[in-house]
Amino acid sequence: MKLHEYQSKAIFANYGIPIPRGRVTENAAEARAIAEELGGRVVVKSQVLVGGRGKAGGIRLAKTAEEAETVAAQLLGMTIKGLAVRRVLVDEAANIETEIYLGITNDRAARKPVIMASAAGGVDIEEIARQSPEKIFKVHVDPLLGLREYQARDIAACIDIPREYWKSFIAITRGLWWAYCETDATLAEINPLVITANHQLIALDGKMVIDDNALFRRPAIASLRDVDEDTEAEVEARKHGLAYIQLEGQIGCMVNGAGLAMATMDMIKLQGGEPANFLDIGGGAGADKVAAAFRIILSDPKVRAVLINIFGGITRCDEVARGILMAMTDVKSTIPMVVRLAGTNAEEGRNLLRNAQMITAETLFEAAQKAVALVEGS
Amino acid sequence: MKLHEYQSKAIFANYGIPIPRGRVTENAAEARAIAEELGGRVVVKSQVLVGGRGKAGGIRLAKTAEEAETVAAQLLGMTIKGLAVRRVLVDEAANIETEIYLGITNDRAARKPVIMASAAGGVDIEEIARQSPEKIFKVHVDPLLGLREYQARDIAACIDIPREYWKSFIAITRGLWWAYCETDATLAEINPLVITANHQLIALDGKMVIDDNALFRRPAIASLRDVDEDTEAEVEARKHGLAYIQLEGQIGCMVNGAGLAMATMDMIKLQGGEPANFLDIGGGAGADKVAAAFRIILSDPKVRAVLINIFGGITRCDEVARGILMAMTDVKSTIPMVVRLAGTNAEEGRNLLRNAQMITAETLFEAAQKAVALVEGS
Amino acid sequence: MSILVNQNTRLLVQGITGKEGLFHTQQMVQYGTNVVAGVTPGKGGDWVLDGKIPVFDSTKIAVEYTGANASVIFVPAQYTADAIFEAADAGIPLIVCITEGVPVQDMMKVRNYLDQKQVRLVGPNCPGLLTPGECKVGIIPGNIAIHGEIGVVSRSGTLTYEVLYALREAGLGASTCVGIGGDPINGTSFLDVLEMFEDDPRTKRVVLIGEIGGTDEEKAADFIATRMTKPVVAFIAGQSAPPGKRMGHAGAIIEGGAGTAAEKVNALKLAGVRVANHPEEIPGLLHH
Amino acid sequence: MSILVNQNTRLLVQGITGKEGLFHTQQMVQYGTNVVAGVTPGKGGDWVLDGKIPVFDSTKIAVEYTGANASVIFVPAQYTADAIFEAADAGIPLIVCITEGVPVQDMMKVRNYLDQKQVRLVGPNCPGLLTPGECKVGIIPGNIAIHGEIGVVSRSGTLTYEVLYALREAGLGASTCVGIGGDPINGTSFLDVLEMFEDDPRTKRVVLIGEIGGTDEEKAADFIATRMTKPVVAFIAGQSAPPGKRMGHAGAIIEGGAGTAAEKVNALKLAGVRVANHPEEIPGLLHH
Repeated sequence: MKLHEYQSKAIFANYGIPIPRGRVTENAAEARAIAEELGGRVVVKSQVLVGGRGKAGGIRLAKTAEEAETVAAQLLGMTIKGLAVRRVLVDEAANIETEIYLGITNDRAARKPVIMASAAGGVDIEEIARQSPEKIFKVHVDPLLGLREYQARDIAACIDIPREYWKSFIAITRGLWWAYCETDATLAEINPLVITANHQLIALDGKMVIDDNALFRRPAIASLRDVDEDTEAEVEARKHGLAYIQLEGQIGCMVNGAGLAMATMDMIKLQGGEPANFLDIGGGAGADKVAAAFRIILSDPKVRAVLINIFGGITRCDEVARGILMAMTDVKSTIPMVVRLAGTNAEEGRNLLRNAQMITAETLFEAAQKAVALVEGS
Repeated sequence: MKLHEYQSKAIFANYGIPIPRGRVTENAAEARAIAEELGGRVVVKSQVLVGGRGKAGGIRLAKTAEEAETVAAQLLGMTIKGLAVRRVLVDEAANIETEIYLGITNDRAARKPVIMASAAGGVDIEEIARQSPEKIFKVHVDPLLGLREYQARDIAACIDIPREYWKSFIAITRGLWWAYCETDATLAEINPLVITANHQLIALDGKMVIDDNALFRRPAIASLRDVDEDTEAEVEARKHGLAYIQLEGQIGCMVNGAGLAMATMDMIKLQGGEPANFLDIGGGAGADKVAAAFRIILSDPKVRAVLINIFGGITRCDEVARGILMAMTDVKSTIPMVVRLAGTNAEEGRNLLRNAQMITAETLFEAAQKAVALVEGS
Repeated sequence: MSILVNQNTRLLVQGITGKEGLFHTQQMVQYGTNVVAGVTPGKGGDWVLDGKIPVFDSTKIAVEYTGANASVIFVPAQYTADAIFEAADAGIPLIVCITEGVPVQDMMKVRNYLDQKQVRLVGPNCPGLLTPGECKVGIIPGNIAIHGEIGVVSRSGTLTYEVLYALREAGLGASTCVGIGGDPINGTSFLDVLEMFEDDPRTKRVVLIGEIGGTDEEKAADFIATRMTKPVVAFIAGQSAPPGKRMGHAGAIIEGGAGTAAEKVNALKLAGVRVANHPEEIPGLLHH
Repeated sequence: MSILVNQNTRLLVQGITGKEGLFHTQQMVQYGTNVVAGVTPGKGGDWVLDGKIPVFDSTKIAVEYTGANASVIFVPAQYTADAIFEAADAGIPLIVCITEGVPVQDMMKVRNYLDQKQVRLVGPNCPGLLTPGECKVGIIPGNIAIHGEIGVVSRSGTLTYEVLYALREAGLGASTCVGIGGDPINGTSFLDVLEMFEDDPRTKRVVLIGEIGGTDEEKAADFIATRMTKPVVAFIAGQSAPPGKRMGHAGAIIEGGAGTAAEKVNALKLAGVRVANHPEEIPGLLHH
């Protein structure tokens, strides 16, 4: 789960990391009020869960409160990479001397958290990572020991932070580490961490991504989810614990297991079709969950055929069949369906579906072929 | 540093461990007031830093508030194993069904904390440890991982705590673990942890010992030190970072290093003398510290000779000599002294002491011999 | 011969009294797996499956009483890390974790702890192990695979069944099938399993089923190119996945341009691996 | 030959700019130890001892630049655990920690971490190592020992000097002297050092200096009885210590009746060790 800049920075502040004074708002008039409160120049920043806001014109400087209102009004009418700007953050402007990058993420190959830092922070950090990887200092943290004081110091020394800033840089690094640990983040990033003209270190921009699997134990973080950014179908899917991603094609897919779901989509493409979605009902789904999945797929108006591919393991095919039947009495749909059941309780499942109007298939190849034919024939 | 029962239990309570209602006091009238507040039967418990209070008559039941006052007055006049009772804890009395032992300490051989528990808690736990060690369940905790939930559960299962108490027992075990970690304890012990007639788990008595080396980072714990329990000389020694223990003999010792100090005492005994104290000035002691050590030794009226044995390593003999001279101008003492300096800057030290009235020795054997002779001759 | 599990496996089921745990214990017992004990804290002393399998409160005690030498974990995700620590501390040398949704920071702690011990963890978020005709540990439907000479290793769950089923339809059997799971931090990698298959006399050929994300397939390709003598056929799922979209498995994120299906297919082909266009093509490539 | 340190030792001093660190660096350099670098965070770029030894901010960088293969730690107790982690993570195979007063919970973490690594820690709260005529790492006064054939191992600091001095007075030299330190949790035990002495061709006889508390001497006695071929002479300090009184070293607590001087002396005597009544008796027992 991605957090907005203003949410990430609020978390940082809880861990003692200095952030600019400022506040988030959904309307331009309040943006003016915030700017007046702050006094002086402000930065008005669109809050959308997508990178490259600055380059897309989503971050603007305002010299006066009036200008802040004007700029905020413009931004609140914008769409950035398909996402409508619903909120802006109004922050006091900083006089930047140096831009530092500081981030923590999980290194799956090393199986440890890794802290990355660079004196060349700012918007081009990914470019620097590609072209001059030596400018990025990396240190792995032992997950059992946690961040050691010396490691934070080593980062300061290795990216040549002036000595007078070490103490405060080390405190910020520790703060970021604890923020990462105590929110179950998969990414906690300050970019840029700036040294200002009046010799302060401030986290000017921040980004956090939280491990969805850990939200159960982070209720305060889970409540930060911005459902405005999701489609209705995505919200519905999450409510039922389904992994659902809407795509551009016409063949709706309901599969158990991410790997099999991807292989099913691959097969549809191989046969000349286009999948309408990725949908993984997960392991051990019951009838309710299957029914919800079914409704979500059919809520996409592009869908002209549905391919259900279930290979029972922890999921039982009879449960899936019951879910389909439950949903069919609910959603009276004329969309044709191809069903393929195999594995645990497959026969029971097939028996249950015997009287429903469905096309069945023995293999995945055959199922995809039939689904593609349905779309082409319709 | 040992903590009193009332201090230990206050810490336990901070970690969610249930303790009896009650309060500590230094006077009998207040004991009565506390008993009135609590209502019903109370237990009046002397607070002295020594084991076996109960068997020494230092813990008494009182049925009424009047009785509480009487009993408190008696206890506050008592001396237990040489320690005057200055405070009593007045706790509500519990109806005990079962007594459990639960303790955490450092296992130096395993190099890990060890949690010990037994269903046979109470005053005879040490006897049980000797005679029926199988009745004590032990589990080591990985210091990098910390206590795992399953370990607390295993303890509950292995000492046959009835299932309905598991949840609360596990919470108490975790609380005790965190109390141990966050106070840098070397011992955190609940004995007995009782199951009461009304189905509560309560820590009836508690004991904590804190790692002296960690007090620098535990200021709140360090402030709990009960200086009333120490002699003036011990308080003075601690203030100067000296390890000092007063003993029964006549030869005061000032040595650098605990091992050498013990060997020096052993040598005095071997020569037929008795050491008046153990005193380790530690590594790298400066003149001030040495002077303080000197004053402390001479404050013991039993001392009839002083043996100074310094083998310079991190401690420099010239510094030690300067300290002795400093103290001698300060404390005009007629007690004879034998000095033996060797190692780092020994010659400079000897040169500094040349004009002082002191007996010198080449070897430890010789030094001890001369000191014993001084006592015997005096 | 086979790898990891066989008829000498004495299996413990952690979370045996839960719905999934009980159902799959039954399936495993029916398959012939020697399930010697179960653990559910608070239910010690109970028996399941008509009194055939004892339930203990503690894994340590269960191991002491039954001599279990492998464990399979069905406990909910929030308790999974603790269950793995418990099994490892009880001295169980093989732990198979079926549970999905384990927090990644938990798994980093688990993995770094296990690296100090002589313990093999398979999973989490995996279907488990199947040595057809001998032993099933986990949730792979037993009837879809027959005994044979092909080693199967997969990051996916149900996609593995698909492949085993296709193999059986083609008359091909498996020596052992290992589901390593799709999580970013797991216990056993492709590389680990390929080494075992290379050393296993029964295994003659190997099927590897990968997916987008991470670099495990690339490391496997490296091993195949330099040290593997047995032929390998592979399939990589996610060729149609749009870059940057998350496909359910945390591992299935395309990380900074690396880990795409095309790159993995390329690395495997360079290592001499036949790569199938879809799972049902695999048997044909093995016969080839 | 010798153990642990010799003329090939390239020493790093952590905490080199502190009062004790600087003084003893000077002493070590004068003795002939090859001190290649120092570390004091915030002082990187400085030089000490008339510009002879560079100071770095980071141990890792110091090792990269100077190829240090051993480290000695003089930093204050509150920073000591971090300094040991830093040295271990920088890949230094031998860490000698002089600092006393390190919290015991810190040391438990350190020791459990180091057990996973190929790192030898000597100390903390120890005087360090001396291979006379070759290399001094720590604070043992160099002039009190001469080159010879006797391996010396001790839990004590200054008592060790006493013994080395007594040996020298008797014309006896040391192969290597190892101060393992008196703390309850430390890096190297008597047993570890006895094994090294047993394998070291230069060492012909061994002196062991123990004290009350713990069971390290008992374990040493066990090794001596069963596997040691070289003669051992021992002294145990604390015979006059009143039971239950704490004698400064955390280790010097008599734990539940175990760890008394009498028990240790007894165990050593049963293992065939000659036990001295006082330190100055040791040379005579060696000559015997």
